[in-house]
Amino acid sequence: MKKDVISESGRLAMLFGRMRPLLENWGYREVFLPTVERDREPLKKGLKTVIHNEVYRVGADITSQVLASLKQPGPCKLFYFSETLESSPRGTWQAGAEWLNGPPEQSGVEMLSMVITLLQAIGIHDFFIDLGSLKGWESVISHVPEQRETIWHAIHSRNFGLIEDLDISPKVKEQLWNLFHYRRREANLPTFQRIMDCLADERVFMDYGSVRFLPYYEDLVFEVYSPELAFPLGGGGEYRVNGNHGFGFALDAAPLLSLASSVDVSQPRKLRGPLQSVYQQARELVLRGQAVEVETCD
Amino acid sequence: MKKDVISESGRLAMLFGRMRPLLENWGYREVFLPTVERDREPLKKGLKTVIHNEVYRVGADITSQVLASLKQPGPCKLFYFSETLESSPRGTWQAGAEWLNGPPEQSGVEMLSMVITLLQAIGIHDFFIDLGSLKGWESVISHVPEQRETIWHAIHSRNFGLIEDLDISPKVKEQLWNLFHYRRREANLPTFQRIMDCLADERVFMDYGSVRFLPYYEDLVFEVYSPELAFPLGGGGEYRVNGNHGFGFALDAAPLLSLASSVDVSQPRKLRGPLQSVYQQARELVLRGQAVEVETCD
Amino acid sequence: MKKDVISESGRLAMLFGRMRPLLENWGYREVFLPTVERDREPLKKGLKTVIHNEVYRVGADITSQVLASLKQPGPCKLFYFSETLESSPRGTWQAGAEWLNGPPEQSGVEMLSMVITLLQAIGIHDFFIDLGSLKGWESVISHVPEQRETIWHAIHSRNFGLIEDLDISPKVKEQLWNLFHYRRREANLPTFQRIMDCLADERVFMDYGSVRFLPYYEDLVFEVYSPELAFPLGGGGEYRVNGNHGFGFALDAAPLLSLASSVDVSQPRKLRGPLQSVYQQARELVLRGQAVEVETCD
Amino acid sequence: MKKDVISESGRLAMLFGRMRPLLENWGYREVFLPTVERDREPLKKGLKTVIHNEVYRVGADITSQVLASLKQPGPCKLFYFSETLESSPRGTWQAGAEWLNGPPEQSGVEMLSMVITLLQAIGIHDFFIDLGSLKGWESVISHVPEQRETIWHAIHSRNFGLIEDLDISPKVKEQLWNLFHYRRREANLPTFQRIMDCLADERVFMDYGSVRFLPYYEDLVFEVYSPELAFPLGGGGEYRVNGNHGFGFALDAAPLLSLASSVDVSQPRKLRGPLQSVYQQARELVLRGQAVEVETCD
Amino acid sequence: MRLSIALPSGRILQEAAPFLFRAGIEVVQPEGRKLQSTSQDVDFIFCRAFDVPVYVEHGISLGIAGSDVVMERGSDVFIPLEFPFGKCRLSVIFPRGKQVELERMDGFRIATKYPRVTRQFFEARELEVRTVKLSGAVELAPLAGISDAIVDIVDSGRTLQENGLVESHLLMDVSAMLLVNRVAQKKFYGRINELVERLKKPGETGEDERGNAL
Amino acid sequence: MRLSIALPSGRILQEAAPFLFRAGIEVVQPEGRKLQSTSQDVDFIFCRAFDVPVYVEHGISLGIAGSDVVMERGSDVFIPLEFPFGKCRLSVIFPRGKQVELERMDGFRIATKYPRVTRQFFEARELEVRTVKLSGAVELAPLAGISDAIVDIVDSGRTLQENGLVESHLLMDVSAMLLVNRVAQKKFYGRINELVERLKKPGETGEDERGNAL
Amino acid sequence: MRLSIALPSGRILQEAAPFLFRAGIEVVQPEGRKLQSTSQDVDFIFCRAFDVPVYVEHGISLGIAGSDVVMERGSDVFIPLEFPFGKCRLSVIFPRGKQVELERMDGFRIATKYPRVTRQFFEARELEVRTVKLSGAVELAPLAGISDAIVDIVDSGRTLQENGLVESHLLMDVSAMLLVNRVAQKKFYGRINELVERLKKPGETGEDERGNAL
Amino acid sequence: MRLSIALPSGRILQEAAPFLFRAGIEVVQPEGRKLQSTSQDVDFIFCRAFDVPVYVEHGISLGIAGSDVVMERGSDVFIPLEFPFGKCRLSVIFPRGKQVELERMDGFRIATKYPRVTRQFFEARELEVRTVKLSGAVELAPLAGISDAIVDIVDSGRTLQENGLVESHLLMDVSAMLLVNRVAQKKFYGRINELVERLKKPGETGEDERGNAL
Repeated sequence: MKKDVISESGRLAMLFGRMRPLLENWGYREVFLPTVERDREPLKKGLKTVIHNEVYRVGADITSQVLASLKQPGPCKLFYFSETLESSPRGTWQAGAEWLNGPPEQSGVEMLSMVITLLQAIGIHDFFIDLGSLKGWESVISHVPEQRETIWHAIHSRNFGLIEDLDISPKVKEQLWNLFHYRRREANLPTFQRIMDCLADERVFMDYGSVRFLPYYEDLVFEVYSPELAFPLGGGGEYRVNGNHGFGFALDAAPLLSLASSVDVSQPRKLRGPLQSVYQQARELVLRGQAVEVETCD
Repeated sequence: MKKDVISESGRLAMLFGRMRPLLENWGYREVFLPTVERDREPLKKGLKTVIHNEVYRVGADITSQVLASLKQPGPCKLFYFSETLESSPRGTWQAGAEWLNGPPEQSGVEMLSMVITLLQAIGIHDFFIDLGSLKGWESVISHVPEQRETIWHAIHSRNFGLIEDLDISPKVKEQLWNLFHYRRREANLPTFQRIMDCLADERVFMDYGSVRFLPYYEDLVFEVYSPELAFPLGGGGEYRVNGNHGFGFALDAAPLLSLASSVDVSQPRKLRGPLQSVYQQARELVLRGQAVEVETCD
Repeated sequence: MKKDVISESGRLAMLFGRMRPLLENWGYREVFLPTVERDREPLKKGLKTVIHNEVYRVGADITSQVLASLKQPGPCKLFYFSETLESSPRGTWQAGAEWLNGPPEQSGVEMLSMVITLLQAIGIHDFFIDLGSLKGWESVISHVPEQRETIWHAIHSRNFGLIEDLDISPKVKEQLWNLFHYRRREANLPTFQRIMDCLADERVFMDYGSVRFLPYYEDLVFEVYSPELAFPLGGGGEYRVNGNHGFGFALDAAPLLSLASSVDVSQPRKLRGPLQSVYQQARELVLRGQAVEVETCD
Repeated sequence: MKKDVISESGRLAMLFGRMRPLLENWGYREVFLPTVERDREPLKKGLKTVIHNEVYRVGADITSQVLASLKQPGPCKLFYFSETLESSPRGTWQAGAEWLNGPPEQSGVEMLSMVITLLQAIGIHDFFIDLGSLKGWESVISHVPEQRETIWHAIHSRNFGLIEDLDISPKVKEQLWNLFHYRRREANLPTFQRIMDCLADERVFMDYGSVRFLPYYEDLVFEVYSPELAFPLGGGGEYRVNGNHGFGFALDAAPLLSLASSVDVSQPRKLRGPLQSVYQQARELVLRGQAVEVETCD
Repeated sequence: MRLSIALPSGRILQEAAPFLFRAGIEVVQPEGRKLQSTSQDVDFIFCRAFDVPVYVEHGISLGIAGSDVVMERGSDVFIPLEFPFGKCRLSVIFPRGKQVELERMDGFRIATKYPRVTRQFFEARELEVRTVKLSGAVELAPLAGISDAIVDIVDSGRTLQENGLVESHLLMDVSAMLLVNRVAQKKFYGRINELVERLKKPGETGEDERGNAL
Repeated sequence: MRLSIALPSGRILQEAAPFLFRAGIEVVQPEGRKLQSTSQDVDFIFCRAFDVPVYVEHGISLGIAGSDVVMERGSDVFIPLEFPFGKCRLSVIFPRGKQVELERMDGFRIATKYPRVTRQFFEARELEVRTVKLSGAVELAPLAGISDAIVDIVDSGRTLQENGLVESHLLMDVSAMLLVNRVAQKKFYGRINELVERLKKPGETGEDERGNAL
Repeated sequence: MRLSIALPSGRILQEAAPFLFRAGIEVVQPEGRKLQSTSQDVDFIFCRAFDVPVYVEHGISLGIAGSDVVMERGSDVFIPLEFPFGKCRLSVIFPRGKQVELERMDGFRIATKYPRVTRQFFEARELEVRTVKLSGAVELAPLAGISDAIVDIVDSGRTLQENGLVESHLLMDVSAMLLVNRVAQKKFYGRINELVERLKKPGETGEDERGNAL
Repeated sequence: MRLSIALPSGRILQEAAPFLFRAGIEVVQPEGRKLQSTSQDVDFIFCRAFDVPVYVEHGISLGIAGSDVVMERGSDVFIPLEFPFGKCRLSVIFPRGKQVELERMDGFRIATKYPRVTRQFFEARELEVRTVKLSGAVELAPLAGISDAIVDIVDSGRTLQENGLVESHLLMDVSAMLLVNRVAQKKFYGRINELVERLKKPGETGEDERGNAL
């Protein structure tokens, strides 16, 4: 009555197998990053361990790993399937992608297009994407810098009451109020509007409140969710590290698996014959790109 | 002047990307096993770490992980691309496959066929596969059980002199001598001969001396090597654990990369147009299975 | 408002400082065992950690450390003040002693005498010591070996009902009943009686039920407790490992500290004078064994 | 043929047992600091380990532990016997003391007096103590701040040539030359001279070059060595952390053990008699402060 | 799509119901021993106060719970509103005559229903206390001699007085809070925002607005 | 020295009182809102069922609690007696029609008041489940959609039936147990042993023995 | 494909050359300061004795090195043959009059060219020694006072005697060994096996067999 | 107390002897096969260049060794003087035509006698190379195909040229250094300081000062 790691892994393999061709078709290449990395900035998450009296992280957040390893200033498109760990031995499997040093606006359009096509490809249609703008908030908060911490706390808990109690100008309050209650299918920021126009998808909203993220995010952040689940499916955003611009997203495997449609896997060609000869044929077919299933009849 | 983890990872991605379709065509499915596993039998290798005062292994040998997690008695075909760690933070990337509970003889033919087609598919033709038989040795050693340890030490160092010095019957010595010097394109064991017949490949030898392996191996073991490299490319064998029969192999990425031919990657379709419309088109193409590369011309 | 490790440590120092002379007077010498030990039998407890991919224990149970390190077959009397860790970074400070390869009966008398004098020396008089006999139980249980596990479970939870339900002879049940309810100032075993006679202390009881201990214990085990506290003060017993007989005890610092009387520390000699000369004098006095307190008056 | 941890520990116990009364007589009390501490400033050395995904240090440098735990601003005199670890499971046993928030000058006299008396008490007379002054160097270096790093490197390797090559004023060079070659039984700094006067010990030198130490040191640092050994016996110095002044020293057990004279341990009183009665007597004697050795004659 | 609300039994429910009513939500009492009920467009879940944040985090759209419970559970939910009821304090409480200063509490044994909040409070002050987790009647613990102090809710202080206890150090001021599931906030964006606005204006009645999209 | 006894409120207390009475201990109800009472030679502590083992481990001489609670708390106490009352089962429970076999529950979300017992049960079978700790009304969790199954006490099964739930796998049979503090066992050796003996004989009355040292 | 052989300079080469000659391989001395030479079908590499196993592991087909060096380097190579030359011992050596038993060497400082073999030897006996790695002239270390003992090769014992040292405990008997690269063993299967056979028969000359496939 | 000096055999000794002579120390050649000799007030130790720092760290008063060796050994000694001889470079060396830029060397296999310095050099640039530790004749490694590059001493460059190798990246400039044991520096404070001063003035002869306290 042991747990079935193999069949659990099989569901992941099925999911990732359906996502990989799309990611490749978008022009991204898979990365296989080291399991264990010396602890350093900007690594996030991961299970800490000590080797030769130095601290390492096992299964760190992949975006942070990419940033920590990034060397060349040129553009670079990556995707990954990876288990991110965090203090417990059982981690979270994620599928994600990063476009480093692409044109910022195009990066946004492409990344969100990828998320939409990925979800569709695995049979998830009932989802929404909410875009938030860190700079949108900051442009208002910059007028009351001494209240920055309180205001961000209010934003993260969606509690406008905390702002109402602040001793700040009514105009700033009103602006914050407007952002608090801004969730529409159109954006009041030109870049965001252009991105939404390009996507032309009814499921994409501008929602200023969608802004809880990792410290390296810069402006556009987004969250993907389905009305059928209580937890988000994933999210992403743009960031800037050491002068490099980047845009990335990550989707959690667990909610995707619970929503993904089952599919007919393309059938392999069945070969039947004596062991002696049938594998000759199988080898040739496989090299030509044909899936086979061999049955011997000695 | 930092090291380029990303481009290194890219070479791995290229290699694995060329191997994956073949493994899938052979009917195997990718496994994504946990990065961190509670230390237990029969886990091998891996970087040890402690969580909640219990010992875990990071990046254990994949075959041993599969065996440790195996539950169902039914057959199961798996492949993986994985970093195996061993005491240092930098591990060995491997590609491998396992057929659990398949018909033993067919497993041998299929696994070796897979190795041959995999190597060919990545442009490696100048290689050899040497098959060894643990049972072949044991059938002789069983007559002199008290010398088992010495004889195996002699076999592993290929030093027949150690056996010559033993006080055992000349007949046993002669039999061991014959095995020591047995390396041919034909096997003196019916099963092995049938497997070699099925493979019908000039690069496959029967070599009794090819037998240094993990403790769970049962009879057939093999080593893959190229005359161009000083180190083997990989190996495998059949094993039996908790009543389950299995056959697996693993190939090291590093030597494969140094030998693999470079290939033309199939070209993506270039799309050019205003950001607004071009991504619409890209999304549709990608979902239809077409690789795209988008250039905007706003 | 930080926690005061120094003053906490000071209370431990005070306690141990009062215990040390007694332990030395009993002829025992302090041991300073390694903080970190390679994990091996019979080490118990401790915080596990990994160095060079090998498992180590930090702050293992001292008795088990002594047993693991024991080499010479000769007798040896040791005491220690040590922090025993167990899965959490904050451990338990203990004072304990071991007599290895002493005469078994005399060991019992001496160890229990030491416990009694130690407690008295720190001002604890209201305590009890209950002696249990593992062999006493085993001599009965050996008649119903197939029920050993159940019976020991019953003993450890003091639940005779579990035994009543067993299908064993009424005579064995009666004998077990008698042991369950045996707690007196005299022992029904000659060795135990002799030990109690030698101690001649009203606070020592024979109580068969006092028997939950570490796996290496052999016959006599004991528990020390005070009616003023809900938890025992410590305990000990005799053990046999690799042919060596040993007898040890450990007392927990925390309950001792909550019960110990405060004492007048002997006063140092106050020296007052110009810095130039007063330290000359101080050095001489200290070397002669006099405690000093220097005040300068430059 | 196992290693004798017990007898090794016995030599340490003997050494520390001879040092403890002196440290107590000087008015210092023993500290028992936690084996495992959460990693934080200013902890130094120690074996790193991870608990609940947080980094801890096992066996950190004791001075740094005291500083990390220090709370009260009042004065405090501590001593310790402790194993300091550093990346390997086998650490260095040290005896040391700290005077926190004492009068700086008096602290220097007292600490050095303690070192001298400690060494004498264990039979080491052929030793020297060299005092260095960090501020002495800094007062010169402050004129050429841009060369600070090079000059300190020159000081630490005792290589004046590195300074000769610098483009700095001849006067500064001359001053540095003078410090490089200053090693006398008198000091050219009033405080240092007063301390040396108070010690009035031929074995104490002012040597500006004796200055390689931990980062928290402030001015006076010293090194203790014996002409009979190639490595120093220990050292110490004054430091300032979070507004607290401190002065500490640590002596390594290993060189002390190789130099220390053997001593007659005071003899215990031998008691001989029947088990029954002899332990009664032993208990009384031990409580009165008499060391005993019991032999039974039943 | 129907909104769901998790409500605690007890006093908070009594105080919350009129607020919800004025904001257009009429709480329907469940039948018999049931713990669920249903109005035209809302499902009600009646659970323990301590469980409200858990229900909201795992999928119930809204909930009302004290800030003490929200902190103790540490649930990942939005908290758009603090109500003007459910006011009390979470405090360190000693048997009368045994109070000590916070910094001298290192090593103390503290009984509480809030071990997480308690530990965080003391850890932030670099103090290490041992917590004894109880499920209720915490004021009994020091009387029974199993703890040196307790951390518990103080309202009128009458219970403390009856048991010879005194409030000593404040951990946090407590109010009832509105909790919103992270995805529900998006699914029911307009309804929830409107509800929050109405709940903020305690004077108005919500009756005439009942037909709304709320 | 006075014996102290921790008793849970509720049904177990009703069932325990006659047993204690026949064994010579007359439970004295506390006055008003008090949670303590006193007889000639015994102090009574009235606490939550879940807290009884904690009180006994930390110093109350005796206690009566269900074996479910004893297992969940994992307290280090003696348990000399299983009572013939407080009988029920701790089981895995599913919404009707959603039962699956144990070995297929890997990854399931289980709401329970017994997270420790639940985890141990599944870990022993090498299954990994996610537990959602609730403090009460656990049967509500699957109805509200926040868990796949629950682990809870089953007595008559009526609550299950009312909520459309079915008992699926047994974790343990539950009874009321007598708990004894490890040091109290020694301090009150004779009294406690005698009490255990009397409690074992439910038929006899304890009245005529009341004057005893008990 | 050409066979390559790594040969150490010094005595082992002098002793190995005739053996190789009789087995059909004529060692060609390199020109001038070169470290490589070439015969009709074999490439020769002349390197330090300590480096032979490294060369063979990393791709040179064959090599000849002492078993002391093979153990110290721990290289992953086949070792099909022990030669009857290069005989000596690896031993613990003390200054005369300072010998102690092995088990009393815990904590000793030992100078050696073989730190790995030394550590393994003592660790297997649960002894912990400190090794001082030297690159040559190890016998000097105890004379210069920087080590308590040494672990080194002992041949005639003359060097020891000259330096006032005595051999005390044997670590291993040493011989020259034939090393074979793991892949070369397969690439040159017949040639290597034949060579091993010929090398085993020291009496025969290899001249008349030179034309062979060897 | 007698001063002791560790001197390496070979070229450095030839160059060092006149310097020492002018500074008042006449190096006495050892007799026969001995590795020690003695003058009126100095003991000489003749050891391998790589071992000089080890001897000085462990107790020999003084030593002369190249800065390459001092870095590789990482010994804890004073280094009061850099000599004007023993000049050379420690460099990365490639087979001609195979040079690559440093940042593209990640994963390269590098043969060297200096694995520690090599690793530190590449790690400081966040590059990971595999080192193959050889004990000599390192220039052979790339010719024999067992490494991609080497890190070794370059003096005239003649050896490189002869072996078809080219120097590519400098690791460090090398000179002979004077090493002083940390305790000896104190024991022989005056003598060592005076010696250092004299050694710095290469033009003067030390003969007329021989009678000094040096």
